[in-house]
Amino acid sequence: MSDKPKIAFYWCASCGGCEESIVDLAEDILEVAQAVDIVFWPVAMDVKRRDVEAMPDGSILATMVNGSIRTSEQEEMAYLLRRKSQILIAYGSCAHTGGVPSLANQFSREQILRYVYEEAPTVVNEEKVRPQPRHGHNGTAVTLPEFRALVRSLDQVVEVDYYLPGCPPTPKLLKQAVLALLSGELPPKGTVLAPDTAQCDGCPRRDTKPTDLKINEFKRPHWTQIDPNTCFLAQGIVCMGPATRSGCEAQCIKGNMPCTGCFGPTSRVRDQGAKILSALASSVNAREPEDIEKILDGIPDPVGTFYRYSLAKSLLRAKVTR
Amino acid sequence: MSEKKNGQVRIGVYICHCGANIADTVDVKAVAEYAATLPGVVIARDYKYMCSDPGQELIQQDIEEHQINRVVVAACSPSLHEHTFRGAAERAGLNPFFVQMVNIREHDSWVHTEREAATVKAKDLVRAAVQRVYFHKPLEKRRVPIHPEVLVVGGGIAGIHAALTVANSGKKVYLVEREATIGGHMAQYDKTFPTLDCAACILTPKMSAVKAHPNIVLWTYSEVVSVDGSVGDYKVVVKRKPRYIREDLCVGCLQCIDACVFKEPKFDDEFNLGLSKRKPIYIPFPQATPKVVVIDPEACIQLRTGKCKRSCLEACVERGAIDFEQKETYEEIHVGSIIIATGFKTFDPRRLPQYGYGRYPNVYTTLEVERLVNASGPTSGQVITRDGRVPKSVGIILCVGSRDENTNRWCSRVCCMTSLKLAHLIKEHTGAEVYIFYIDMRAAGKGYEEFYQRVLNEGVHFVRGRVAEITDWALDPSEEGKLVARVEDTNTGFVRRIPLDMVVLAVGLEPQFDAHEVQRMFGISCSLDGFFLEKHPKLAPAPTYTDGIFIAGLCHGPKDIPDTVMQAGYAAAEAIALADTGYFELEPNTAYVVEEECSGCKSCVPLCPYQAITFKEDKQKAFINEVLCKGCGTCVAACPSGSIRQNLFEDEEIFSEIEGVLAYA
Amino acid sequence: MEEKPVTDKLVTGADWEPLIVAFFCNWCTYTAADLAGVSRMGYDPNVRVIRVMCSGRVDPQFVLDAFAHGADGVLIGGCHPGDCHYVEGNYKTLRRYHLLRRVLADLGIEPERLRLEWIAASEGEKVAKTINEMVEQVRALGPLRLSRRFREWDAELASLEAEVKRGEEVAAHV
Amino acid sequence: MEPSARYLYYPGCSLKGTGIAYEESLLTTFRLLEMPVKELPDWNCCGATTYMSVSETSATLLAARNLALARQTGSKDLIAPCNACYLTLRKSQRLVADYPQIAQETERFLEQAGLPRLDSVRVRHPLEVLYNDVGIQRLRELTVRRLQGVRMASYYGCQAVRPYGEVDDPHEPTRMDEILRAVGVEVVGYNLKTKCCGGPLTGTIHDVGVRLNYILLKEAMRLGAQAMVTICPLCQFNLDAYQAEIRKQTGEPIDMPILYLTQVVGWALGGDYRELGLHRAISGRKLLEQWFTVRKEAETYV
Repeated sequence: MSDKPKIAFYWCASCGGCEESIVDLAEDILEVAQAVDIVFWPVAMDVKRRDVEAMPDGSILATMVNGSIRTSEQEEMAYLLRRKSQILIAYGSCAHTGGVPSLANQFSREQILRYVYEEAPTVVNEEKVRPQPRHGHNGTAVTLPEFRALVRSLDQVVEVDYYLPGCPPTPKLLKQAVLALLSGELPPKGTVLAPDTAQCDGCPRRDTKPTDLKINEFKRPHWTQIDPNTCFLAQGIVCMGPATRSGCEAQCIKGNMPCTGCFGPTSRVRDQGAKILSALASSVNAREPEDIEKILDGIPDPVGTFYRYSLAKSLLRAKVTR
Repeated sequence: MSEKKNGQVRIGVYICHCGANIADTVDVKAVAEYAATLPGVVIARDYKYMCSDPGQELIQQDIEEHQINRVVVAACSPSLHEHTFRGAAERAGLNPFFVQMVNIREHDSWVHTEREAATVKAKDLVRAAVQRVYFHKPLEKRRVPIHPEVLVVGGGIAGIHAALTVANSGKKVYLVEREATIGGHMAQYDKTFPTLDCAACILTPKMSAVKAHPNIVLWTYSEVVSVDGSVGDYKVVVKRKPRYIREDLCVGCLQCIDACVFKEPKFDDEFNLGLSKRKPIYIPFPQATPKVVVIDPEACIQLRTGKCKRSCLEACVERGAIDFEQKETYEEIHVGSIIIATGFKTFDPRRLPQYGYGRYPNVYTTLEVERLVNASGPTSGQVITRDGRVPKSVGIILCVGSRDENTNRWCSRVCCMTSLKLAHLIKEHTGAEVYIFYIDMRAAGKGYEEFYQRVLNEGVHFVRGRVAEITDWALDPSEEGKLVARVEDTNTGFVRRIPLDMVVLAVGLEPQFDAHEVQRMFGISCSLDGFFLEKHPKLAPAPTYTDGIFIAGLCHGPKDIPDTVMQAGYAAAEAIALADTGYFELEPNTAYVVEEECSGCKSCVPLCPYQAITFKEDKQKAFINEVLCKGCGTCVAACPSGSIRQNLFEDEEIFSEIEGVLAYA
Repeated sequence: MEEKPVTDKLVTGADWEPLIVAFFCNWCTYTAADLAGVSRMGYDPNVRVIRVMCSGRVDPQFVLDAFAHGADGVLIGGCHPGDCHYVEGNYKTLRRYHLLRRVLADLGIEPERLRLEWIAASEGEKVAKTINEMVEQVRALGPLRLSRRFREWDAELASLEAEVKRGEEVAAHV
Repeated sequence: MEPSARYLYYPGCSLKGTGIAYEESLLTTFRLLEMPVKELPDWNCCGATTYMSVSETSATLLAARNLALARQTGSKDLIAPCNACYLTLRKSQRLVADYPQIAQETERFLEQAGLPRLDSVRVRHPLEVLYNDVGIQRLRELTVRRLQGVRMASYYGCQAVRPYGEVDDPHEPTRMDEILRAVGVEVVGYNLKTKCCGGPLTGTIHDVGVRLNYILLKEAMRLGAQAMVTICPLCQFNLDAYQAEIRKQTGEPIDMPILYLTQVVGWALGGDYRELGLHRAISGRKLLEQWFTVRKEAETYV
């Protein structure tokens, strides 16, 4: 094996988009491959867990783990890769803040299993069979990973050194990160490898946001003819931009869709949802409780709207009584 | 943690016994012992009186000898002694904003009785403060300059006295009065208790002095309509209502009144409470100041219909002071401080139908009787009932609308003495039998009790009992044609029926009808009774919670003339002291934007009620003007990227406080 | 300061007492609480007051942080509408409060655990009444104590960590 | 279970005895208003003023049983026409609300009796139901005949407005006057609306009781009233029953009809003489017949 620095990729509870984003490096991936040895990447290479276990501790320079942690297997892999890597990077929203999978923290394990294996309209399962963690069959025990009580971000399971935010992270951020790794010029541990200002910084529509914004109504994007040049909030459409870290190059905005918050909060904020809530509610143009409520009815699912990618890392982490 | 930023943190914790006030309920020793175990705490002490000189010296010594650089004092409310302990720290060379107070008296020992629970609470609060003070930063106090001019709102005796006092110190005063003349309620009184000197005789010289004073700008028939700014520079807009008379030209000859097309006065005279009539063009009373007539637009034919002979114009043809085209005008002034002396209104006795006011013509209020006994009043001082009789028996009912769960709970303070005075005057004028129905006689004041004795000796009947009702239903012939007071005489234990020719209701005193709007406009508070709230009930009874705004007279609560004058002088002294100091020190609790963190989302800009936040187009960042910021922190809470901070209330400071009180949860 | 003080009184379910964090504005409600003290109006000792200049400073993060760290209820006290010392900070609080209650409800926290009350400087009695009422209400709702739930959730991780360690040791021997 | 009527009705003892005319006229009036009332099943004595003064707790238990029965029916409003019943029921609700000990005792009692907890039953007085639920305007519209030129004095008695003032203003009650005017009656400004009728004194210290009656009647006469209108069976009885005795004692020619408010209103709405119990009067029978017997020519249709 060469003495090029070793890099690994792994996925946990995620959609696979992060894996694709690595491929999105396009030609640059060759440059990366030139500079490093990819020692573990289940989606692309046939390397087994026991192969990783066999590597000396700390022998991998950096591992990028995407996806949130839901099962005991993912936890085990997280522990394993943590031990084998000098640097562990949470790659993408799910690993960073829980991501969309962590919206499942609004439901109990029982609710989820019941729905998926019994109640979903496409399911036929009269015996109500559910997968069990252990099952004896012909004298051998077959095991499945344990389904945990809640979804966690990577850093809620193991110590994480850096974060690459986004759903998925942009090729530009990935490339920057790899270059930094190789050059060894790394920021302090715990840093999110993206700018520490909010989306509006650099938003092409910023000029159209009034300085005296008053929200009279919240509109839903799919029911609205959206002006492609005006600030979404000025149009009454919830945009997570003000509470979301920048660095995504305003891709959604350019596609005429409001920011939904995948880059997570800035370093000064502990709870992204609470912050956008505070900013938006403050500008609601009503004084009487009834009128306020009427305007707020325009956000039918505040948790899904404000915590779309960050419920696991929010202060409350999950629905309390599930 | 932030050790680098703040150096080695060395916290001193001081638990005050406050004599027995705290120590009786909170185990102060245990709290101090506990505090000593907290991270960062170098010294924890308890002491009998932390606010005393030796107490403060204790802190100073520890700062000097033990290099304490954070101070937590668990004692009373920070509103009382925060400045004391900050001062102590400052004297020892520590930045005063490294001090954090914990309120274990008002919020703990005085409201709880269970020693264990109170001690646990004290520990929680101390721990929160220790965790919080860790993050404190050195801050500079802010100084704002004080505009030397003073606004006095209300031209009753309180406003008059305050205005004269400030003006005599050489400062310019604006005196704004809603009515057409200054004088207020005192001008309506006949004699004053207990000396019986005539109210007008002592008041009118002061009114003239106001008019003549070179430092006083007097605006009558005017109202403050908006107040902006803060201590040192209040921007005030005053609406000057049209009186349809050019004040600079009118000399008060009153010939226009004679000339009015209304030959007889036809409209209720407000000054005499409707007991006499006036014309559409009138002067409130002979000594009105300024002595300028005024036209009632509701009554004047010219102003109502535009079709009048306008004989008044002819009478004033030479001076040309009458101006039907006059419109309201607005004056904008800048003042450093404001004295509010907007007075009171009397209780409307129609709210107590059992006393028949408004139903029986011979039921009066004390204020009406003041006018009746006044030599220049509607009856030239003759006490005659509305049906034209000289009363042979008069009953004065005390506490009408006062000391009553159903109306107002407070004692109006002046009604006992007013009633004694009126009893004396009525007896003097008519020789009638006078009954005073009372619950308690309250004659506390210089010469008051002596006056009570005098009226007792004059043969006034005192019946102790709350009158149940005034009725005109006669039980027997002796009551025919009279009003009857039904009352349980609690001294004798009998229910009595006392026939009377005239009933006088000693109505209580209430906040002005628009006190709430005034309170909001000036940004001050009201107490539960609706009167304006003072900063401290004992030690600061004229300042308010809003710096640079003082209250005087009955807008603050019922009081008699001497107390009113004293409070007005006190308010004036505060205003003068403020102006002479020339500056005012503000808490450095302003908010600021960290420029490199701001994304320019503009969420904060519309939230500031003081327009302190602007959006800098060149930098595409928000900016907070520290001079305009009042430190509420609303923008800080709203900043979606956490880029606005508030001095003294940083996010980390509050989070650590929250987590401090919940450490055991 | 990373180390939390060791608990000397671990409250168990049986002797659970509601713990309420209150954010009081300096000008109205904090002053009213002082007045309640001066007037010796007794009330339940279950509340810990945190002073802010204006209820408008109460960041929804503070409320969530209090719940996350174990508060069973959160009380916000501000000036009456129209009486705000800072003109209208309390209206902003009101709006946030309404939206926050919706979020709390969706996350399974009874909205009654968060209360917003307008208490003027003169209303010491109302401070006592509100606190007692709230303590009663939270008592009826039962403990929330998310801090403890979080510890339970994290226990699931701790057990695995131990197991993984054991597994690895075994593997190392083989 | 049958659908619950909007209004339940608690007669108390009087309305089944001396005050039966009140019951008759009340039921007739509410029938004509198309607001049927249902009698509370299995009701018991209200305890009256007397029991309240012996033991507030025990008196509250008596009342609580009635209130719990009412709650069981599902009705929200319980009409108590007798002033004593009204006040006793209302007072016991207040006692339960204000005194934890009484509340506990009541709860314990109701539990033993297998009755539901007290909750949300409103105790109503017919006067205030007519005023608030029906309304002056509607009474005016529903009036089909008017009493021409008859002057009446409205009289409340002591218990309807005191101490709570929920039926009308305790110092200056006016609602009954407004109702009477609405149905076409001329009202005198009677000053003694809430003075004592003598109450039980007519049976104990008889002379004093009768003298109190006399004061009321005499003042009504002096003001030119031809009849008095009451809302309490005891007031009505006292004022009605002792006029002959007063005539004998004072020689004054008093013979004045003492009506129930529901008789006057019921008649204006079209009720007839007997169903309103007008035939049960003791005093002023001639006048009553003259006014209320329906003769075509005397009736003015509105």
